[in-house]
Amino acid sequence: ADEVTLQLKWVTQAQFAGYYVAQDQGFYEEEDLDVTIKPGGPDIAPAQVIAGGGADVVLDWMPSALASREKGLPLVNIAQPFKSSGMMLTCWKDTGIETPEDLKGRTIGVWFFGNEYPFLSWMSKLGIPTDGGEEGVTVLKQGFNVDPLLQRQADCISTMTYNEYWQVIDAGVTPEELITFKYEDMGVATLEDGIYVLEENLEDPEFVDKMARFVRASMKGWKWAEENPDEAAMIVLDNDETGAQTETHQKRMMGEVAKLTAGSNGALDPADYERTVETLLGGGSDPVITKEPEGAWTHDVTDKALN
Amino acid sequence: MGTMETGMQTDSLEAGTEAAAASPVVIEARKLDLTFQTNDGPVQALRDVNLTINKGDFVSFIGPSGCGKTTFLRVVAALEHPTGGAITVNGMTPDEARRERAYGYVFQAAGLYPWRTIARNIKLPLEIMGFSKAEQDEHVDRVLKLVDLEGFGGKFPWQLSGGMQQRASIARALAFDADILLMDEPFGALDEIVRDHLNEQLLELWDRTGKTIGFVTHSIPEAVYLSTRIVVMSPRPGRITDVIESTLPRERPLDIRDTPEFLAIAHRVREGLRAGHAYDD
Amino acid sequence: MGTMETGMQTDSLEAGTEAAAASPVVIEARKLDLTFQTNDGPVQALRDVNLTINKGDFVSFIGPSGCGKTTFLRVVAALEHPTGGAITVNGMTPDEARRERAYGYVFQAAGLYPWRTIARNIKLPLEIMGFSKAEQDEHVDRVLKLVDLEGFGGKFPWQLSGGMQQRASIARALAFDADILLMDEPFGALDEIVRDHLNEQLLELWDRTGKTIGFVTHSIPEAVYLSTRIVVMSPRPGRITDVIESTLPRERPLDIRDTPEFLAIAHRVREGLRAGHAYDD
Amino acid sequence: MADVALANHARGGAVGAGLRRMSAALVPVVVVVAAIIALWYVACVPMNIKEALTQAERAGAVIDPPSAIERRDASAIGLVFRNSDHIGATFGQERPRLPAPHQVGQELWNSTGDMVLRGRAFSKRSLIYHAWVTLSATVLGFAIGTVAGVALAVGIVHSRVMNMAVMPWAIASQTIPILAIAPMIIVVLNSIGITGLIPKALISAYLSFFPVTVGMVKGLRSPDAMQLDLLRTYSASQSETFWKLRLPSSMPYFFTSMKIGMAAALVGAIVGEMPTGAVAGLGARLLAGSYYGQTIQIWAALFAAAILAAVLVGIIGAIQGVTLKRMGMAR
Amino acid sequence: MNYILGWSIAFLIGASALNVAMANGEGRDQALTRFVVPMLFGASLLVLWEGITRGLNVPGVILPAPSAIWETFQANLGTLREDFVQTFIKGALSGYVIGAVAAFAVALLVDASDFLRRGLLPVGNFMAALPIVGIAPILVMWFGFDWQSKAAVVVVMVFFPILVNTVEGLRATDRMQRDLMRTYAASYWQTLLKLRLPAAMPFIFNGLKISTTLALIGAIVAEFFGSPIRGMGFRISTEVGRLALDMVWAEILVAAIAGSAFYGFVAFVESLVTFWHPSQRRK
Ligand SMILES: Nc1ncnc2c1ncn2[C@@H]1O[C@H](COP(=O)(O)OP(=O)(O)OP(=O)(O)O)[C@@H](O)[C@H]1O
Ligand SMILES: Nc1ncnc2c1ncn2[C@@H]1O[C@H](COP(=O)(O)OP(=O)(O)OP(=O)(O)O)[C@@H](O)[C@H]1O
Ligand SMILES: Cc1ncc(C[n+]2csc(CCO)c2C)c(N)n1
Ligand SMILES: [Mg+2]
Ligand SMILES: [Mg+2]
Repeated sequence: ADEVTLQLKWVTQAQFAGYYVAQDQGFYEEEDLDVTIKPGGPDIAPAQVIAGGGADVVLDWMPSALASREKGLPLVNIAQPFKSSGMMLTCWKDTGIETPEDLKGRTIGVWFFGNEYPFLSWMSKLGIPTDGGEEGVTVLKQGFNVDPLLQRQADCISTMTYNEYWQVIDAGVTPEELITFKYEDMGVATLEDGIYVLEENLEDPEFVDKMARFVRASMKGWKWAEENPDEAAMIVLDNDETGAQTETHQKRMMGEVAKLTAGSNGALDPADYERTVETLLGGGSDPVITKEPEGAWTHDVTDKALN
Repeated sequence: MGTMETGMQTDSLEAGTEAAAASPVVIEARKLDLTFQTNDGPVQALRDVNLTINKGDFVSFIGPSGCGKTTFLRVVAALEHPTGGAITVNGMTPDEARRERAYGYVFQAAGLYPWRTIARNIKLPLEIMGFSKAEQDEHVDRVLKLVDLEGFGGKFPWQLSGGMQQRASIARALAFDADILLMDEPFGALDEIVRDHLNEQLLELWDRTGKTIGFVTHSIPEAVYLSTRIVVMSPRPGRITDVIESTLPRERPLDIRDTPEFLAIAHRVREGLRAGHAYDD
Repeated sequence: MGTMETGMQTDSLEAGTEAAAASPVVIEARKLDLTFQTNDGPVQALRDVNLTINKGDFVSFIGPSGCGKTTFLRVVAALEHPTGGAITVNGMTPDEARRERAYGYVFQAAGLYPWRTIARNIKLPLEIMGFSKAEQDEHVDRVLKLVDLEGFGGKFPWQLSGGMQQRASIARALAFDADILLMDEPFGALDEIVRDHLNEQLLELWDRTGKTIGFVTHSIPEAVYLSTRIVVMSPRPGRITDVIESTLPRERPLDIRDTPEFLAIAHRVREGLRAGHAYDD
Repeated sequence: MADVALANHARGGAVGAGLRRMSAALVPVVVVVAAIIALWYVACVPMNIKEALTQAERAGAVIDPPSAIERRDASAIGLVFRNSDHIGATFGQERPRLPAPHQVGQELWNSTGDMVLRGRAFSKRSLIYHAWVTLSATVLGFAIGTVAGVALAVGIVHSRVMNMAVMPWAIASQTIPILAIAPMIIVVLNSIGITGLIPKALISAYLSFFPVTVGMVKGLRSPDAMQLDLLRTYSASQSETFWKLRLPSSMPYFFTSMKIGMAAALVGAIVGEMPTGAVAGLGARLLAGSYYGQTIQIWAALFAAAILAAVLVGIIGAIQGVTLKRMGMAR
Repeated sequence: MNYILGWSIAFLIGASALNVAMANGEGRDQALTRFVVPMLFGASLLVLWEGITRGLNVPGVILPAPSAIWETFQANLGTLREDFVQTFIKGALSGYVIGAVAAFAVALLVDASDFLRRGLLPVGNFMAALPIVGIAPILVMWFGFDWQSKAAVVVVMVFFPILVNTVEGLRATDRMQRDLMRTYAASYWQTLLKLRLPAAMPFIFNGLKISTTLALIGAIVAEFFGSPIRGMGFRISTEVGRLALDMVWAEILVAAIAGSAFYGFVAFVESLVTFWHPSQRRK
């Protein structure tokens, strides 16, 4: 069997159900693949891992993948299982925030580590400076959890529809107390959780073939997970080494993730790509990427895999 | 042997008391006992110690290691509290006398504080006792001269030889006018010549000031040379086995040590010492 | 004064050399100089030292602190290298003699290794010199008996009194048969009685084995009691000011110390010492 | 007569002495721990009051002041006094700012003792399993760090160049925030094919070598001039000097620095676990707890780590006791 | 073999040989030698690093070359200064001072009561074993995102080393020194000021020196768990995510310089205050 090492972007959770399912259900095996799934973590940069040879293929968000590309690490998107973005801003309603304009003068928790680009682009589009003051927003580097919101250290924090939002709810907060701004709705959605490889490897037909099989099996996993969300969540749970995840949370997450993967057959929609690039290029004074990337994606693999 | 010793002790003691009945009693110990509790059982450091020291006496304590010489001096200075018997210093308890600042204590090692210059080391007791700045300087000058250390006040202890350090520590004990000087092997670490020199100076000082001095030493000639009375002690339990009155005149040139009288006393001390010495070590 | 000293030195030295011309020369120092470079300038620890020591001599070195006694012993043992002059030991350089393992050195403090039992401390030189296990045990038994420490081989140093430790350290120096025994104030830390006892034993050992002994001490009686020759030294720069031949018989009971002959020698040593003693320290 | 009484007293003392010494050591610790726990409970009230009030408000209670926004800027102590009937709720929250001692104790028990009783000591939810994972990296890293530290110390003591050139950089190396670059180290090591336990162990080795080096340099230099001279009079070689003098006399320093090194190795292992993908181990557990805001779980993992450190240091202490005693250096 | 790498190895060997010669040569005790030898060693390590990254074409996103790091350092002085102020001056220094003062006060308290000492020290040792990485998220939750929480982490980190060393130092006087004070009937405060504090200084400085590196590391790591958008820890973690490894190493360079300078400063003050201690006297 061909060996493939996959580096995830975050800890083991239903966000990555498709891959665990493919593993568990033997879809990889069917494709004659021996896949190793490496969980990520708060300080794991998948791009760095693949550059260091620690993985053959990584999951990453497109903004940070494109930024890496500009830094001289030629990552190429070969498939895009996540059709829509799950990122949003969650705020306390009682602070009086109703529209994005009300964010002025507020304190907002943002994920950094390459995940800050969509937020910065959004703010720049709104014309709100991010260096504090009455007219701007005070940005905090949000940690790993939703405490800043619960402790009211921030008025808004970044959340994913499938994860942190529900942690807020689990902490006893009612949805009525909150107001959310989904990046999809704000028109600044960027592509998340794509499958990336190093450009040079794509010159090798064998590698492309291997990736085709990988993407095919992974997508099969995703579709299986969408249809059997509860079983998929349990599979994820079985693979969680930390023992910290809970069943309810993972099942709910699987349900939410399924909504994001729903529209994708695995092939990147060039329109989504264009929109992402446009958002990022509009990043104001300190844009994520300075010029239109070239060769940042390919259909070679998905064409092979899906036809 | 035990009974003989006891007899001797009592005799000499009474003799001592009577002989010097003229000058007032400064230190009076009666049936002093001191037992240390250690983890391998109690150690009797002092047992049934009776001793009277009069004003102006120069009393040496001699005896093998562990016989309680240091302990006795420490009891006098209220650094240790007896477990039995009674002791008075100037008619008070040692603790009261300590609070009256009746003692100058010279320890076996110089024990100067390395972060203070010699002058500031000597000032230390003066600062604590609340002397004025001017007084402090005056006292320091006086005692530095006394111990031949003029010009070294600004040096740090480690910049001085062992002998100079020892002299500085004596100066420190002399800086405030304590009536009673307690010296625990002050010259132990010095070579014979320096020692002789300091012995001479100490005698002179004693003669001049009329202080009462308690002096611990391991050297028989030193004890004989300096003292008006020599207390011989013996260990396990620590007790007094002999008290020898010196018949030497108050005026003592160094070569008095070659006189038959001196040698006779030294011989008696050596005998007393040997009797109390156990060869089990 | 300076010239007088120098004259004295040369005289006595030559006398010494001639007197013992019969036995072979063991240590021969000629115009020995040793200067230490320190951060406040050079220190002349030895200057123009001439000395001949014959086989079987018991030579004591006496003198005030810092006069170079230790330094001289260390030069003999090749622990220090002279900056001028020449020294031979058994006709070789000290370094060669060291490699031949010609010395037993006893330091001022016992210096036993605390992690080794007494027996294993004594074995230390034997291990290094490659004696067989059986030989080691035999030697240890022999020297333990020699210093009266039978049955203490299994104890650790700190389980022994100071005097016993000192004896163990002497045993260690005796364990391999070095011709030359160098002892640097070996009894400095002991009380007079224990010291007397060890002095007696050392004399006996020397008498029995005919070793050559270099011995540093601060005590005049000790030097006189033990030695066939007494070297008086003086500091700044460190030099020999007097070499005194002992007229005492080889057989010396302890009370020889009260004889006029003994006192006469002691007096001469004291005078020599005093002459060389500078009161500026 | 008096002697008999004294002897009896002494014997009675010997029996009682052991007990007395033990209780003398224990009583102050117990009192201090009790005081800390009491303070801890008291601190829980102001720390957790805001959340307690928010929850009570959601449940329909009337709170003073009524809105969370106003309470955000109010002083916690003031809130406690104004809403004293809600104090009880500060000791039983699910995500407290400061969990009460019994909550931490409960969690510790649930994830250790209780797991053992149910035969799942090595399940993923058991702290014993995570402690075990951390332990293996710690011990390996500690071993590497100790060997490297001792080797470096031997080099420094025996070579002037090493002493001059390496020592300043050894100090500087500790000012690099290794914790901050741990993730990069793991990636770099990955890229040259080193994965699994080793990267974690290397990070803990990096933290533990320094105290060992410093301690051992001190220890190997602790023989005084006389002890060294003694061997010179025997014409002992450098290696004989090392084995017979320097090494034995460095033992007390060796153990002391190993204790510090062990504690550092544990921190290193935990740090190394956080970015390795948070798979398993106390570090992963801390992170997971932090990620899901499970404060009680964090505290339990923290205490588990401290207990693990105490046990490891205790083991070294025990070995030290036995070794030094056999070497005759313990008194 | 690759010639760039070859040259750098040759440089390392040459420099080492020169070092050996200097360290064993005539002027081995001169201040200049003491300075040049470690510098040369450090420089040869840098050259080797440069040689490896260039010679083996190590990607900059894995390990940038020292020359690249230096360029980035110079180009971003403004950012680096801002981060330095945030993390070192505000976080580390203030935490260090608060922690030291608190530890010192508690040490006096503990020292005054034997009971407290025997009770608090074992507990203190246990607490000192808590890995700060675990405490950091809690303290960020308690003290907010700005430098206060970083200072709090630093306080926790430096507290125990200083406490333990100070308590030990206050007990470091020998019996004779204390008895001397008793013969003068000196009061507690007189004894403390004139004897025990001076005698404790070498120990206290030991604790203070250990704590310098701990303080900086603590402040940096705490920023990983939440921070405003400046600070050395923030920059390191953010720039890793952006693969700007040269910037990461520039921050590490700042940390190493600041840490060494901090250590050096405390060591210098120590040499002034404890000039009398044998370990300081030899030089
Ligand atoms: N603090 C103490 N605790 C327990 N035992 C003690 C203490 N101080 C002294 N001793 C014991 O009391 C006895 C007498 O000791 P002391 O120091 O008075 O002897 P010394 O005559 O001064 O001896 P040396 O000549 O060696 O100084 C010894 O056996 C000693 O071990
Ligand atoms: N390693 C050294 N470096 C510098 N100076 C030294 C050294 N060793 C000894 N000295 C100096 O050399 C002189 C002679 O010292 P030495 O130790 O030989 O004296 P000593 O006669 O043995 O004195 P003591 O009776 O105090 O032992 C002294 O002034 C001493 O300070
Ligand atoms: C420190 C840190 N914070 C946020 C992210 C962003 N992120 C990537 S995947 C994912 C899913 C969470 O449910 C999130 C939040 C990160 N990578 N590292
Ligand atoms: Mg004594
Ligand atoms: Mg000497």
